[in-house]
Amino acid sequence: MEIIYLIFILFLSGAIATFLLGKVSKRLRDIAFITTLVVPSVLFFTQINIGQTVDFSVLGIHLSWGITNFSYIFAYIVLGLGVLAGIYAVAAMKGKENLGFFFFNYILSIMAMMGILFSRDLISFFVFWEIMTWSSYLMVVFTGKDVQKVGIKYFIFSAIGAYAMLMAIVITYSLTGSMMISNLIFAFPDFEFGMQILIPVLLLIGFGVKSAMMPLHVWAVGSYSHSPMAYTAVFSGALSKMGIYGMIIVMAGLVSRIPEGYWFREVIAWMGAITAVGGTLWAVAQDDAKKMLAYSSVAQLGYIIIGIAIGTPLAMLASLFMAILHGMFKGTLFMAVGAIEKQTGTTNFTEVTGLIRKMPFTFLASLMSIIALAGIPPLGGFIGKWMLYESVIGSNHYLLIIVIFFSSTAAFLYCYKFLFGFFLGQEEKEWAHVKEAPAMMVVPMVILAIGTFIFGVFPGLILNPIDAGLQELGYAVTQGRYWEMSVLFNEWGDTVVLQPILYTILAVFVFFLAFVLTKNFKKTRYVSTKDISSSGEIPKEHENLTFSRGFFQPFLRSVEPLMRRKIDPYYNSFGRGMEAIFDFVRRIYTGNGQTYALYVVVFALLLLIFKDRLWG
Amino acid sequence: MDLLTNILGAIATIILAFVVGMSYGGIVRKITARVHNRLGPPWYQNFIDAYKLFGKTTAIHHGWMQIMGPAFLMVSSVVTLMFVPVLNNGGWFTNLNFKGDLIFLLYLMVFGPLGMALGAGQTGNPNSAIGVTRGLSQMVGFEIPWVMALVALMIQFNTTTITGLMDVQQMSGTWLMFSSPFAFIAAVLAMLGMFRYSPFDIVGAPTELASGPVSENGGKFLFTMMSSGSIFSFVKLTLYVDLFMGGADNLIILLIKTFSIYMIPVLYGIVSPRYRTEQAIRFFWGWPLFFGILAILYAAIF
Amino acid sequence: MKDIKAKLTEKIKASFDTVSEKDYNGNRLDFHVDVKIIPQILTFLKVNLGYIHLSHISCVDWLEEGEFEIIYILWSPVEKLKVFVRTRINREKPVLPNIDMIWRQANTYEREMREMFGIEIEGLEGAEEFLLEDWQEMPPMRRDFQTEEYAEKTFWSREGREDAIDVREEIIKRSREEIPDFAKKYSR
Amino acid sequence: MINDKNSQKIVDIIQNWARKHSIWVLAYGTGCGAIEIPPTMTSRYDAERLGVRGAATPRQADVLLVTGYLTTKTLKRVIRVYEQMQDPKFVIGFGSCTINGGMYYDSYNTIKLLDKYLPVDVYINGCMPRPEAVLAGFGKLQEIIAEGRANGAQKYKDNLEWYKANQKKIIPSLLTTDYNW
Repeated sequence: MEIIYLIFILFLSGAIATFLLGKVSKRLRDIAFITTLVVPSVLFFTQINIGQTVDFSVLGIHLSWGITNFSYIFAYIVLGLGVLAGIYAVAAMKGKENLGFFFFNYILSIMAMMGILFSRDLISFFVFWEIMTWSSYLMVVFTGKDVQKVGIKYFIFSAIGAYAMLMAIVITYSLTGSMMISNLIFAFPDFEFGMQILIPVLLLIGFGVKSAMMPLHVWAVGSYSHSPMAYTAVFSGALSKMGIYGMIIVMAGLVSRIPEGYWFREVIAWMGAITAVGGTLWAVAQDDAKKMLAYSSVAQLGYIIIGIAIGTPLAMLASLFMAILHGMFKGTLFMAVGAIEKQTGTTNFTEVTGLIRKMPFTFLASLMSIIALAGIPPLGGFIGKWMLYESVIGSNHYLLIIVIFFSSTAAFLYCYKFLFGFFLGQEEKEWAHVKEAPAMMVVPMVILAIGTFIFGVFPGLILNPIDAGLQELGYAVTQGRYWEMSVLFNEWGDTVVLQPILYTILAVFVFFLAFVLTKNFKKTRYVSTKDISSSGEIPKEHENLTFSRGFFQPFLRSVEPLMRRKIDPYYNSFGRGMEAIFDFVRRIYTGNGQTYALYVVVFALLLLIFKDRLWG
Repeated sequence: MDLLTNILGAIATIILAFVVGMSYGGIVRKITARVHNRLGPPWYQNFIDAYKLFGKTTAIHHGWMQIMGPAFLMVSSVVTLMFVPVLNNGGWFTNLNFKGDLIFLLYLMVFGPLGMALGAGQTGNPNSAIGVTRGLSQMVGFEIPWVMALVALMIQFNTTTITGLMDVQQMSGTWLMFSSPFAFIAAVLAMLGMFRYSPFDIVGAPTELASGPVSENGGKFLFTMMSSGSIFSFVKLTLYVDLFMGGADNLIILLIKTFSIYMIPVLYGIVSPRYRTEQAIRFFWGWPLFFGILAILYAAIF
Repeated sequence: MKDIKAKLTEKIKASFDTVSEKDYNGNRLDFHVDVKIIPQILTFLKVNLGYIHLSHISCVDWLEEGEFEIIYILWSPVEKLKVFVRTRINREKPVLPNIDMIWRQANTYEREMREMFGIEIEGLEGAEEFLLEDWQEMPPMRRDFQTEEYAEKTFWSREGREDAIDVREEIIKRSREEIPDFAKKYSR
Repeated sequence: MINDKNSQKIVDIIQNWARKHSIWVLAYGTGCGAIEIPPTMTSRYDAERLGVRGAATPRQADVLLVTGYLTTKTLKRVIRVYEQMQDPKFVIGFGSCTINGGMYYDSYNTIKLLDKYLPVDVYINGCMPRPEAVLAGFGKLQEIIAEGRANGAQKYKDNLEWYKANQKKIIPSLLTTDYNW
């Protein structure tokens, strides 16, 4: 039997087995869950060869599954994050009800993502896409608390995306007579102009919904913040990258091959830029960590979309690198929020403070992820940002670079807010009992955080497979031109050499600590955060001095004109308008037989009058 | 060059930056005093202060992040210093000049303030956190015209490295402040915020915030912050000189150029009261932004 | 002004019978009332007669008579008239009704009175210390509290000050001048 | 710190010289004396030429300047501020209120002698002392710092129980300190 089938059979049977075992024993269920995630992943990374395909036909339509260099990049995110977040989920969701269903859905969405990566034809792509949408929808409404609106929003947008995609698939089939993605790409330049615009637009609506591109991002914040945090790590880290995966195929495979593609790409790039700025500013304004990270995810996906839209080899490298790193650090951050939620019961910055000494490993993982998110060297996030900036400058997008810079500078604000809100500030008596999260939750976070560090110094480890994937999309070899194992180059040959940076930083750190601190450090001792210079006043136990409300109010007041425009009211008014239209339409059906008879007569008359026009 | 020369050169650079930065700080205090019609402290007052702070005991801390805060700041300023060319021909001060570019430098400069902000946060003093939020907000303000100026230079001369831009000036014999004047104006206006003299000293406003982020730090912590601050101001000044004033051939010229450019924020600051945070942000999104756009248009057209 | 005062007195007397008034020149009028009707008369003045502003609550220690006198000073912005509502309570067991539901700011005065004179206010919120911290002696504003003695006992004087030279006399002695008449009045 | 100048080590001499020329003052403006600080610091008297400079928080300060009378309530805060300062630290008692109670000699809530509660290195007499007197006081402090005689902090450490007993006598609710320097 083909190993590809085996993977999917294992996923499916494992999902069902987990669900059923959940009725019998919790321990067995957990073991089955992790086994189901680990075994296919090991099989995938050891047994699957790139280029190996299986072909079969269903109802006379030729289908094909197989992994390519390009989809292999995304398999790293899906399986790596899937397994780690799965291990985390077992500990994080302990004690919750209906867990068998949760695990079932979890495995199903991992399987669906792998299916999307395996699909070489549009039909199976679409089927897996729908499985992914449905399983993630069930996860969004899993907690069951005030999720109706959120769930409906996600569902409606997914449905719009799915219909758009289905339409594109039908058009493709009618034009090419084949369902293969490669055929579409091959035949695309010969389509007529309208189709050349329509198909990418329809597909981009489908993918843009998943990758939360402005103006299709409306569902993202609610869904990310309402699904269980263990799943949100996958939801934001991996599942949104499926949209990116599709977008890259559309932009690189279709749009870049037509002459009008330039303007198309400009529009997408600016939409990505607006996504980035809006997401960042709204993230700064949030007081809830889940919502903040959700908006931040939207913003980060905006950067990735910009890179894809620009489409130079360096930009593509940047986008794919950022996609992988975003999965890692945003996964870690969502996991950290989940750990804090589990230990304290809330995710609001205004309520939780001073956890650094209670949860040091969570803090460390969050710190590294935040540094990566902010794009500060020597962690991995910097590589992606650097390449993105260089590609944007190199491709002469002068104003775009300012917008990106603005949003990435503003990102420091919410980065600091995240760390300060939870971990720093006054240590409160209310949270004195809080302990570090269980090891099963901490270890995945720390592994991912260390990963961002390693990839920050040796980006070649990721850029190598990305390079292979890009070659498949028709780009030339970029190794040696844009990157080496730990050296980066831009369009003009300017370099950043990463290793000496790391060594210098470490050397100065060590020197500093040895020189300044050890000498007198034995005498230095810890005092509580109540012992601060508050004008001689001694804060009482119940007095919380932490500054956490209205954190960036002056800044938000300054950017208030930018934030005044929100897309939601437009959708709302659109929804109300549709309601009014349907209400009007409903009035036609009066329920009176006489009225219907009148309609028939009127219709017949109209037919008579316009007969000539219609058939003439 | 072998490793030993590199290390010695690096140490020489650090000492130079420390001495110059501290002396400039003292001279600024002197100048401020003279403008106030006072005698003022001697120019070496900052060295005395630093030595005294170093000699003070550091009896308490609020946790390991507070200890790491100054370390982050020191690391950031020293490592940034390594990447900024001090002299045109390099020589002893070459260090890591050719291993990073401007965008890398921009991000490296954030590393220290972020760590410092974390250290300030751990102390639990609300004033520290308020100071940090103000600083971050102001940074978003001045970063826009500053980056616009840099991008204008980059696209005008097709290079993103400092050494590349210095070579351009050497080759043409014209300083970039004359060949791309709008970028220079935008960068100088951004510099007002970068040096945090008044009216942009909203971060450590002593009367409102009790010196803001450093309010819980005394003794060796404060010494570290003070000296890295001095090194950092030297780095920024040298960066401006390298980018816009053709670099420097020897140390004397370096001192003259850096000092003259340093006087812009200082003299502007002495006579100005303090802005509120919104006012500071809006200042940078007014004329500086306009000049930044002009600079980019100038660079794109010519 | 006379008319206003007469009208006011009339109105008050109509509602409360145990009130005696005393007129002063200018815009001031005093009422001596019983402590029991304090909340009623203040409410009446505020709600019905427009004396909406409580300027002050004052307390006087009549040590010799064994009583505290509490004075509520009200002001009407319409009639431009100050009304002093005076009441006397026993000094041994001073109890006063709480009026901070009528004026919120009365709370501050009442807490101060409680601490400084030891007057118990019925149902006053805010049990914690207000102005004094860790006070264990008699309330310090009572007249039988010996301030100087307490200060000598609690706070050290500087050594070498036992002779307690009067500075003025000493200065004059040294400068060999006469004590001026105005200064004699103040010298011990 | 060492009392006798002759027995100072060379390191101590240098450090004391630096301390002498860099006095960061935390002015605890409790009483009327606070108004004398602005003229001392600004252009007329310019204390900055002596290295005197304001410090914003006790953590950074060297000198605690108690400007005027101290009620028992403020004394509690002043003690806390003093204990938050880092060694080496000095106290200047400013105005006659800190010496003998001044015009508040018979008040029920104002201390008379600061030295019983905190180790005062230098007193500045006067009600109010004019800026010249303040400068003279700083000069005296510099002098004794250079000679190594400004050992108030050491005195406080050595006689901690006595000081604490005095403080507790008038402030019973003073938190038992968790400072051990």
